[in-house]
Formats: sequence, structure tokens, C-alpha cells
Amino acid sequence: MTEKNVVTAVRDALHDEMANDERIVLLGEDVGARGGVFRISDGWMAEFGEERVIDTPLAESGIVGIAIGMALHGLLPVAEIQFADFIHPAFDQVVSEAARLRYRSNGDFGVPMVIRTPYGGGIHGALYHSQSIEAFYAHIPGIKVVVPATPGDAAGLLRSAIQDPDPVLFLEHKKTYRSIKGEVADGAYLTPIGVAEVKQEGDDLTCISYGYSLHLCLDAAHRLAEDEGASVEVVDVRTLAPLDVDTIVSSVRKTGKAMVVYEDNRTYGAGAEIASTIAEQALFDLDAPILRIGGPDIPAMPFAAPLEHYFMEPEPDHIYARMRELARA
Amino acid sequence: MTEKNVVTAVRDALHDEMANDERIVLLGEDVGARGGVFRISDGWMAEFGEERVIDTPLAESGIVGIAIGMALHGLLPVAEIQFADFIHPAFDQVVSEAARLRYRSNGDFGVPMVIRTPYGGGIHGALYHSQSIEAFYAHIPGIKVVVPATPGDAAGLLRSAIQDPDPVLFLEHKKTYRSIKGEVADGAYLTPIGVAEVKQEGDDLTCISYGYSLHLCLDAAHRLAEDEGASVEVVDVRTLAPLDVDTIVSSVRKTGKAMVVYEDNRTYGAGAEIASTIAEQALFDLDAPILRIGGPDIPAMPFAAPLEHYFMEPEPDHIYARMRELARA
Amino acid sequence: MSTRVAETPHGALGLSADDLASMHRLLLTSRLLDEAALRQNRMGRAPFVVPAAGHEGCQIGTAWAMRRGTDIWLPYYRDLGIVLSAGMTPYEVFLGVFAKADDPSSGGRQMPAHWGSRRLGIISGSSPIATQVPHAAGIAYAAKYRGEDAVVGCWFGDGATSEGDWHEGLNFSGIHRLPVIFVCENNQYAISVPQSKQMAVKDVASRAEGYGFPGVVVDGNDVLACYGAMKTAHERARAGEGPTLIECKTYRFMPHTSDDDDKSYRSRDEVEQARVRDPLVQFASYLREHGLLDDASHDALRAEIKEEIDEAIRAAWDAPDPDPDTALRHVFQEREEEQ
Amino acid sequence: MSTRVAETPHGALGLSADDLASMHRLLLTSRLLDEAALRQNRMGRAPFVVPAAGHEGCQIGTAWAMRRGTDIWLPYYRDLGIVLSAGMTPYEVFLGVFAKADDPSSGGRQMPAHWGSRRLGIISGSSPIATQVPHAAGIAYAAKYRGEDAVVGCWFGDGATSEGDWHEGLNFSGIHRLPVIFVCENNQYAISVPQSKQMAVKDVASRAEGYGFPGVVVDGNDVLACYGAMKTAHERARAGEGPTLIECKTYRFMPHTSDDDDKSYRSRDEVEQARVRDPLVQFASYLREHGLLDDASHDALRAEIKEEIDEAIRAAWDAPDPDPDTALRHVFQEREEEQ
Ligand SMILES: Cc1ncc(C[n+]2csc(CCOP(=O)(O)OP(=O)(O)O)c2C)c(N)n1
Ligand SMILES: Cc1ncc(C[n+]2csc(CCOP(=O)(O)OP(=O)(O)O)c2C)c(N)n1
Ligand SMILES: [Mg+2]
Ligand SMILES: [Mg+2]
Repeated sequence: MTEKNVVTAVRDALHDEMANDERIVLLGEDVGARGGVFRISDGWMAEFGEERVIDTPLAESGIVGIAIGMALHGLLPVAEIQFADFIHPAFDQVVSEAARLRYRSNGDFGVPMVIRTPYGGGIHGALYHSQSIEAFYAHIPGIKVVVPATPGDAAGLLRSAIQDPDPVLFLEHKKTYRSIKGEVADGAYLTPIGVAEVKQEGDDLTCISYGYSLHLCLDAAHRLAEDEGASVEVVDVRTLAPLDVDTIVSSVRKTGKAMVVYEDNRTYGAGAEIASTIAEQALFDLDAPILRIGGPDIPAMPFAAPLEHYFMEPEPDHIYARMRELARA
Repeated sequence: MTEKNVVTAVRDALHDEMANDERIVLLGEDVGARGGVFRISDGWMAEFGEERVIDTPLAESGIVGIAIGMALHGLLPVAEIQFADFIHPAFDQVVSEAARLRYRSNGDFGVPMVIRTPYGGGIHGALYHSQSIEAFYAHIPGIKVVVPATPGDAAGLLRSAIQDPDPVLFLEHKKTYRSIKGEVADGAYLTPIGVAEVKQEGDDLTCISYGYSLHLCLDAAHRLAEDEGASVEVVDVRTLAPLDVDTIVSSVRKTGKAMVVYEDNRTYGAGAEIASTIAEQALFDLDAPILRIGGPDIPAMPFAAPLEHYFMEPEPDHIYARMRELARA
Repeated sequence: MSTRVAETPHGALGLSADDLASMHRLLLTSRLLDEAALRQNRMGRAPFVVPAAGHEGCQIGTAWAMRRGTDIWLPYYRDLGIVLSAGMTPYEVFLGVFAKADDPSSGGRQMPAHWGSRRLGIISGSSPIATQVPHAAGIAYAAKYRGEDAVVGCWFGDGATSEGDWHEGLNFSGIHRLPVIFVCENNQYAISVPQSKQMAVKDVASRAEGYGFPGVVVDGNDVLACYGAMKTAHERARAGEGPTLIECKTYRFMPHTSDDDDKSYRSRDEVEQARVRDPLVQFASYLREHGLLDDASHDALRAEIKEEIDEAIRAAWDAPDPDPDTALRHVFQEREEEQ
Repeated sequence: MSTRVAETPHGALGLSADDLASMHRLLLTSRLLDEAALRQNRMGRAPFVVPAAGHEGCQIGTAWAMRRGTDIWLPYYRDLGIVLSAGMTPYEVFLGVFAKADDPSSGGRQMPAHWGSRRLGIISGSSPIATQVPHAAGIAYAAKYRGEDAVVGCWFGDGATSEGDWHEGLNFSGIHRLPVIFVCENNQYAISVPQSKQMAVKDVASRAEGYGFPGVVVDGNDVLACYGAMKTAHERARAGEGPTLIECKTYRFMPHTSDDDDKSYRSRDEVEQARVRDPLVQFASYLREHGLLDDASHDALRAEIKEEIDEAIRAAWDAPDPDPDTALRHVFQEREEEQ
């Protein structure tokens, strides 16, 4: 066990996988000499060679398309999109190609690739360095979408993603990079894709979240336990696609109340799927309406501090306050 | 009043708007000499001139990006994407540009443009001429998403879309083009964007749908009325973004049961937002779990007839059968 | 150093009479198969076909420089002649046309002409135009990285050159001097859009300079010229000298697909003019001139191929449809497929 | 026809001494403002700035051929010199740097250096690279369609040329011979990625041929050469002859942004070498050589501009922050904005 923050956990896991398997190559903008804008691949161009740590041209569709080609021909590419906000030009290569190749070839071809990208806000990134993009991708059959919240999960899920025979979008919340620390088991353990985790057990209500929001929920749950003795079960979805419906629904059946919290724009966000799954499968177990807290429906977080703060916290203590309301309901 | 099918209604409305306003230009692949692959602009290059009916290069990101430029400089572009499946390369221009320009400029710039595109399946279009794309776009703040199901709504909503000061994605379900006929009022009436319509009143349950699926729901409702005297209220969402929550929720409050039906891949589809909105706002009015019927989570409709049929109808009579179950519940 | 001057143009290219005969068989097979498929469509037995007629010269000419089993093929939907050259059989093609369970490309999931076969090294293609161009670059990168001798061939139309993906794929290939050959089958139209509305230049090949590798224009109706250009490009690729962009000037004799009506955008006269330069007619003349073909052998060959195609149609028609219960399969790798 | 030979290089370009003085003021304003903004960042008063130093020559040189009030500007984030030329004031720039409510570009919503102003004809820009290129084409199309005399200027870096949007925008502009000028400020790096990994060619300008219009390479440190190239392109555009791609060879003296550390990817020596060719130093020498500048006037000008900038900083710093309650506004047009 070693204490690490999320960015270090990602770096160490990726580094060790690369050291162990020559099929793995890293490609993206500034991943070489610069070592990535978050320094994840610092020094790797020298260590693994320019052939394996590839500074690409500024062209995201190309990055993903080229990675697909590599995956089709025996490599295990890990494509880095510098910020999730810049993955949009590659949408077609993801939807039409990476996610469809196996299906359209009736199983003849597979695309074992990972797209890693830092997402999310609260780091003064403004409209184009703050976006949450998971809802777009979780809706695409044929690609897995992973959203680790802790250093341990980041490492274990990244290894699973690299070893997965299908494309995986691996989303790293920027705000967790340095602010979230935790114990990481030694060794190349795998955290399974598609399995949610109860990060904290409880009886009064179930709070479902992922990414940075998960930590806001855990904080709120701790405060509520102290303030009012409420017992909140906090579920970390960890993988949005495939979604672990069983863990979510069992928890809600047990507690009888559900809230879903996510940072992304609320409407048509990933939380809608989670909430509506609960409404279909656990309706008669519910003692209160499902509470869904998402980000406001504005393009993304503005730059100015007061506006950014409004996005993350439109009302004072908003997650805590609404959790308390639900617990009391 | 004139009886028309959907494709004729679209054509006539677009034609008359173009005839009335020189700021409107049409651009897309094959819209000129060929008159579009669905013949919507047949003869218009001669009628309106090559400057107004523009055969573009084969480049969807360019089409949308160029239309944005036109909209920024006094024109009202109507960009045609030949099939919705081919809009993905333009995703960045939609998300980052069309939908964000007003917000990011604090209201200084606006992008009055329409993107029209035929979507949906059941027409032997296989994986890449059958997709439903509405969920991706409905999630983007800053663009409106319109999904008319009838000739009358197609005409009225298209006029509203063209006159709207903001970008509108106008989705025309291909299967409705010729198979759905209806009375269309004469004159340049406007159907408001953002307003759902109760297409059929009823008391026993509310069935919410849009596009081609709406007609499957109406059929099922009629059969159920005949077979069992059940009274189903059918709501046509018409606009996915902004969503008319009031009409949906009021109907569900009245009937006490809700089903949501859509053709798109079920998971993280638009129906999730609708169902979860009901779960939040009308939970205690519900007498049965919310029923959500979406397409299977496979890339899209395969070509071979048995496979395509499976996508549209995975079990015999599936909408009817599940509507009946819900009505009886 | 003494240079031995080959007596014939094909000899100069290193092609034997046997090679020419095989090429001729491919040309004829492609054309006759194409016509037969369209007939199946008109008979109502095939909902959708993509005619290749007119393109056979540049397809079979360029394909002939590729090596089955070693090289990788990324054809686009019009590339019947490419996939026949890569080893797909008429029976397999008709399994696709009829969307049968055993269709090697997709088991009937995709539209016909969306080719693919891992066994043959044909990368599965989609409908969106030009997406295969970055794939070709990535495959070529992987081949080079793994020290393989493979060359990647990537075919597309003139319309495809306008897509961003085309630009991004060529640019990367140039930077890394990858063993990939880009072949533009320029038939002067993207469905109805004429070349003048697709680009402001006469030659697509003129773009290659901007990517740092050679661009070559070749008469797509001249099979040997196409072969020659491809052979040079192939040697360049294997020698580590990087990509080549080959532009074959060609023409599509038929509508874009069975759903198209080309009368709306081009005159019959224009089409007739183009047919005069039919690559099959020209290749047959060449063979005759060199004493490699006469009426009798030509007729016999046609008859033989026709028989093969008729048999392929019969067998493919009788093959089983996909089972609807398989529709949910292969979204992700299934357990039993694991390596 | 008699040709009058202008006695000076600037005279030959039709520039008066007054013009040169105004250009010099812009150059100095840009540089001093840039340095001041970076100081604000180092003082912890500005979380993020984008240095422009090194690029002023090509920015102000090309901008000078544009007409305020008529032409349309699509700058990218490094284009401080462009927006100053277009009429943005230092005070307005610092409203952006401090993300204040009155920031004309975005009311503090965007990062600094994401310029925009409908009043000045500066189209609001985003962070994603090269997305403005198709916008420039569309605006130019609209201007031509409406019979306006406007010319569209579109600036971007060398990295931007790799994006699909760049290709698609240039291609369309060439086809329709649009009144648009594409200016590449080639500083040889996209953040850390050197030109050799961005493209396989020496000159971005070599790509213009493939779009059917001229490509011009110019020394970006030579203000007059940049002006001359832009002037020619501007005349072409107004005469209906279509686009031009101008490549200015330049260099960025500072890190990519205040978040970057350029020591990881380029040597101090390389940076120092580039500073020797500082466009400001060269322009000042030119002015001195032509008797248009001396130490005293130079010092006075600097002092005057510094004072202006200090005052702009003071005023902008004191300006109000955006009200959090406005965060939800302007997603769509609001009623009161309706025309
Ligand atoms: C991304 C995308 N946009 C549009 C289409 C519709 N479409 C199919 S083929 C075609 C024309 C292609 O022309 P070209 O590349 O010249 O090839 P050709 O058909 O002439 O052989 C178009 C526009 C598509 N398949 N994909
Ligand atoms: C689509 C997109 N991808 C990546 C980035 C991250 N990024 C910001 S600036 C930059 C480099 C741009 O280089 P260049 O175009 O040469 O302009 P320069 O900064 O050198 O002036 C990159 C990769 C981005 N902003 N947008
Ligand atoms: Mg073509
Ligand atoms: Mg640069």
C-alpha cells in the first residue's frame, strides 16, 4: 500500500503497463518532450523511445483514427486527448469506427484501445477546459466508459481498460488529480470494468455519484452523519457503460431513497439514466421522489471565479442541504 | 388544409420560406443538381440560383462550420446533413461553436441556423443510414432539438426553426417521410418550439413518444382501445430540447401511469431524461413503475431484414403488449 | 551496369503473360459480377447494390502490385475489383449482396459493398466517407513498429479528399514516412457533386506535396499504367521512403448506387463519351495486340466466368439468413472469442 | 504607362510616415501590454495569460492592411496585436485578463485572450483549435453573397493546420474564390510539438496550391514584408480573385501560456537566437534609418504607452466582477434582445 494522488496513480499504472508490454504505445499532443500537460508521461519518450511515445499533430480525429488502425494491427494504443473538451472532433471516429468495428464485422475485428482524457471543472478551466463529456459516450453501444474517482480505482481500472479487448474511454476528473489522495495497493491488480462500489454503507438513503462529485457526496454524507446521525449509503458508479444496475438497485431497495449527483449539465445527463433505471426497477421501494442533482444547463463553467463557483455550487451547501432534506423526508 | 406526407410538408415549408426571405440559403451534399437524395430541393438550384442552393464538398464539419459563419454574417443558413449518421464529424462545430457562441460572447453573437437531417431506421438503411442521434444533441445546452412526427408539425416547426435566433437541429424521421400523411394547414403558420402536444387524450395511462415511434404508440393505443376499451393518452414530445416538462408531468399526474417509447438505443437515450423527470416530479402520482421502451443497445439497425426487424420489434407486438400490461397493472 | 530493355510495356513492368491473363480474368469477373448484381437488384432480390463499372482498370491495376497475405487492404464501397484481387470470391460477394449469415464482411449486418475480412487482410469498412484514411496510417505505423514488411493500400473517391479525416491521415503518414499508398479513384463526381464543386484544383495529386510525399496522376483506364504507378509506390513504401498518393482518373458508368438516378446531374452524352475509354475494352485490345487474346479465348473466358457467377448467385441465394437472435451479439468481445 | 518608383520600401507599399508611427505604437503597445499581463499573472492577480511576444511583427504587419469597420477579423488566442489593431483598447484587454463583467469578449466567461466584439467585427473565438477557419469561409461567403466589400482575415498557428477543419475551410474558400485571407503565424511549435512532428514539409504555404490559390511565405519579423503580403492578398480578395494563404515565419519568445514551462522542450539558446530577430527591434531600426525615430522620441513613446497600460490595469482591476446570478443568461436569445 502506498498513498498517492489520482494523477500519480494513473501515471504509475500506465508506466508499469508500458514497461511490461511492448504492444502498448502512447499517442497524443505534447505527450513526448513535454511529458503531457499534466506531466503524466514525463521522461517516457527517453525511457520508451519515440516510437512508443508519439507526439501527434494537432488533430484529434486523426489521433483516434490512427489509434484504431494501430489496434487493428496488433498494438494496444493508449490515445491521450489533452482535454476532454477537445475530443469532439473525434466523435465520428469513436461512434462510427471504434465502437462499431466489432459489431459491423460480426466479431471479425476488435479494437483494443484506450482513450484517456482529463475532464471536469472547478479548476478555473473556463468553457473549454471544464466539460463533462461522459453522457455523450455512455450512450454509444460498443465502447466502455470508465469514471474512476479514487487513486486506487484509477490504477486498477486503467489496467483493466488497457487489457480490455474493446475500446474504453477512460475519464480522469482533473479536480481529483491532486486533491484526492488514497491508499493504492501494490502490484498490478485489476479493478473490474462494469462494477460499482459501495464506498460507504448506510441505511437511510442511497447517494449515487462518480468522479469528483462522489467526493462532494462523501463529504456531505459524513457531515450529515455528524450533524444528524443520518446514515447515507454512497455508491460510486465507477463505470457508466456498462452500468452496474444491480448494485445501484439493491442499495436503493435497501434504503428506500435515492439521490443521483453529477457535475455534467443536468438535462439528458448520465444521472437521467441512473434515476430512470431506479424508477423502473425499484419504484415501489421508494419512500420519496428520486432526487437528481446535476450541473446547470449552461455550456460549461465560465472562467470568472464567481461564475465558476455558481456552476459548482449554485446554492450554498447545495448537495448537503438537499441530502438532508431527502434524509428527513 | 391539404393532405401531405412528411417529406412534402418539409419541402413546401422550406420552399416557401426560401421564396420569402433572401437571407435563407441551403447548403449540403447533393442539394443542388440532384435536389437532395430525398428530392427535397429538386429544381431549386435553377429557381433560387447556385448562390442560394449550395452543393458543398463532402465535409460535414465544414458544412456546419461554414453555416455558422454565414449565420454570423447576416444569412439564415439551412444546412442539410445527408443522413444523420454523417453528422458526427461535425460534432465539435455543433457543441463547441454553434451552441456556445451566444453564451461565450455574453450575448454579443447569435447563430440563427438550422441543421436539417433525416434520421431513424426501418428503411433498410443498415448501420449507417438508420441511426437516431437526438440524445447526443439534446444534452448540449445552447441548441434546440426538434423531432416532428406529423406533416403539420414538420411544416410548422421547420418555419419556427428557421425564424429562431438560435441554432436548431431539425430531425426528420425517414420512415415518416412517405408513410405518414396528414392534413396540413395552409399559410405560413408557426408551431412553437418547446411545446409538446397531446395527440390523443386518455385516462388510463400516458404514453410519451416522438418521431416514428409516436405512430407505433398511436396504433397500439387505438388497438388497445378497441380490444380492451383502455384509454391511453399519447403525448408527442415534438421538441426534445427544450423539453416541455409541464405537459408531460400533467398528463402523468392525471393518468397515474407512464410509458416512454423511443427507437434510439435505450441506455442513456432521450427517454431516460423523460422517465427520470417523471420520477422526480410525479412519483407519488404513479400507480405503476415507469415503463421505458427503447431500441436495443447495439450500434444500429443491421441490414439483413431479420436483423433489422429484430431491432424495430424485438418481441412480437412489443409496444402493444407492454402497453396492455401497463394498462392492466 | 547493363539495362535490359523489355520488349513489351508489360514486360518492362515485370509482368508475364500469365499475370496479364489473371488480371484480365479479374477485370472480367468484376464487370460481369457487377452487372449480375445490378440485375439481381432490378429483379427485386437485392435491395441495394453499388456499381463498380468503369473503375475496374484502376482497381485491378493498383491491386495487382499488392501481395495477398502480407499487405493490408482498406477499400471503399466501390472497390469490388480490389476485394476480388484480395481474394474474395464471387460467392462471398453475393453472400453480402443477399445479406446472408455467412457473408464474410459482416454476416449481413452492413449494406452490401461494405467489405471486410480479417483472413484476407481487408479491413472492415463503414459508410462514413474517409474514416479509413487514419486507420490506414495507424496500421502502417503498427506494421513499421513491428518491423513487418507489410504495405498498406487505401482506396477512396474524389469526394473523400474533402473530409478532415483525409487530411489528418495523409499528414500523419507523411510525417512518419509510413508504408502506405493512398489511391484516389477520381471519377469526377461525389454522387452528383462535380469535381469543380469539390475542389478548386485539377488534380487531387497536387495535394501530396503539402504532405511531403509524391503525388502521381495516372490514367485510370490504363490498367498497366495504374499497375506501374502502384508498383513504384509499393517499392518506395517497402524501402522506407514513405507514402505515395496516386490519383487515377476514372469514370463511373452507372448511377452512384441502385438508389441513385444520375440523369439529374450528368448528360447521357457525357457517360457515352466515357464509355469509349472503357478500361476493359482497352485492356482486351492490348492483349489482342500482343497476341494474348482472340475472340474464341475471350468468349470462352466470359462464359466460364458467367457460369461461376451464376453458380455463386444460386448458392448464395440459398444460403441461410442471419438468425434474428444473433442481433445482440458482438457488441463487445464474447467470452468464447478470448485469445 | 509611367511607373513612379517610391524612394523608400514603405513608400513603395504606400505607407506614410504617419502610418509607420501608428504601426510602431501598436507594436510597442502589444509588447508592453503583454509583459504587463504576464507580470499581473506572476503577481497572482491574473490566473492565466497567453503571451504574444515575438508575434507582433506578423500580427501588426498583416492587420495593417485590414480596414476597421469594413473587414472581419477572426484572430486566435495569441493575437493580441491583431485585436489591438482592430480597435480593442488596453483597458478592454485587461477587463478580459481580470475576467470582469465588462470584458467585451465574454464578460469574463472565457479565458483571457479569447477575443470577440461584434462592434469591432472581431468574431468571438473559442479554445478548440482551427474551428474558426470554416467560420471565416462562411462569413466570406455571406459577404460576397450580400455584395459587400468586406474582406475576412483569419489567423492561426502552425499546429492549427493539422486539424480537419483547417482543410475543410480552405478547400471551400478556394472553390468559391472567397474574399478571405488565411494567415499562419508559424512559430515552429504547437505547445511543445515541433514543426517536424506537425507536418512533413518546410512551408505550410506549400499547401495552398492544393486548394487552388496562392501561398506566400514571409518573414514574420519583418513588419513591412508582412504588410506587403497582406496588402496584395487584400487586393486579390477585393478584386474577386479569391483567397491567399500567408505563412509568417515567427517565434514565440515566452512559454505557450502562463501554465507552460517551455524549458522542457526547447533550449534557452534557441530562444535567445530567436530574440536576436525581434520584430520590434528591427522595426525600430528601420524607423531610425529613415529618420523617423530617435532615442528621445522612442523613450517618450514607451513612457506614454506604459502610463496608458498602467492606467488600464488600475481601472480594469477596479471594475466589477460578473454577478453570479448572470451565469444562466444568454444560453439562448433573451426576449429583450430580440430584433
Ligand atoms: C461522412 C459521409 N458523408 C456523406 C455520405 C453520403 N455519401 C455516400 S457516397 C458519397 C459520395 C462519395 O463520392 P466519392 O468519394 O467521389 O466516391 P465515388 O462514390 O464517386 O466513388 C456521399 C456524399 C457518406 N457516406 N459519409
Ligand atoms: C482541438 C484542440 N486540441 C488541443 C488543444 C490544446 N492546445 C491549445 S494551444 C495548442 C497548440 C497550438 O499550436 P499552434 O496552432 O501552432 O499555435 P501557437 O500556440 O503556437 O501560437 C494546443 C495543442 C486545443 N486548444 N484545441
Ligand atoms: Mg467520385
Ligand atoms: Mg505554433
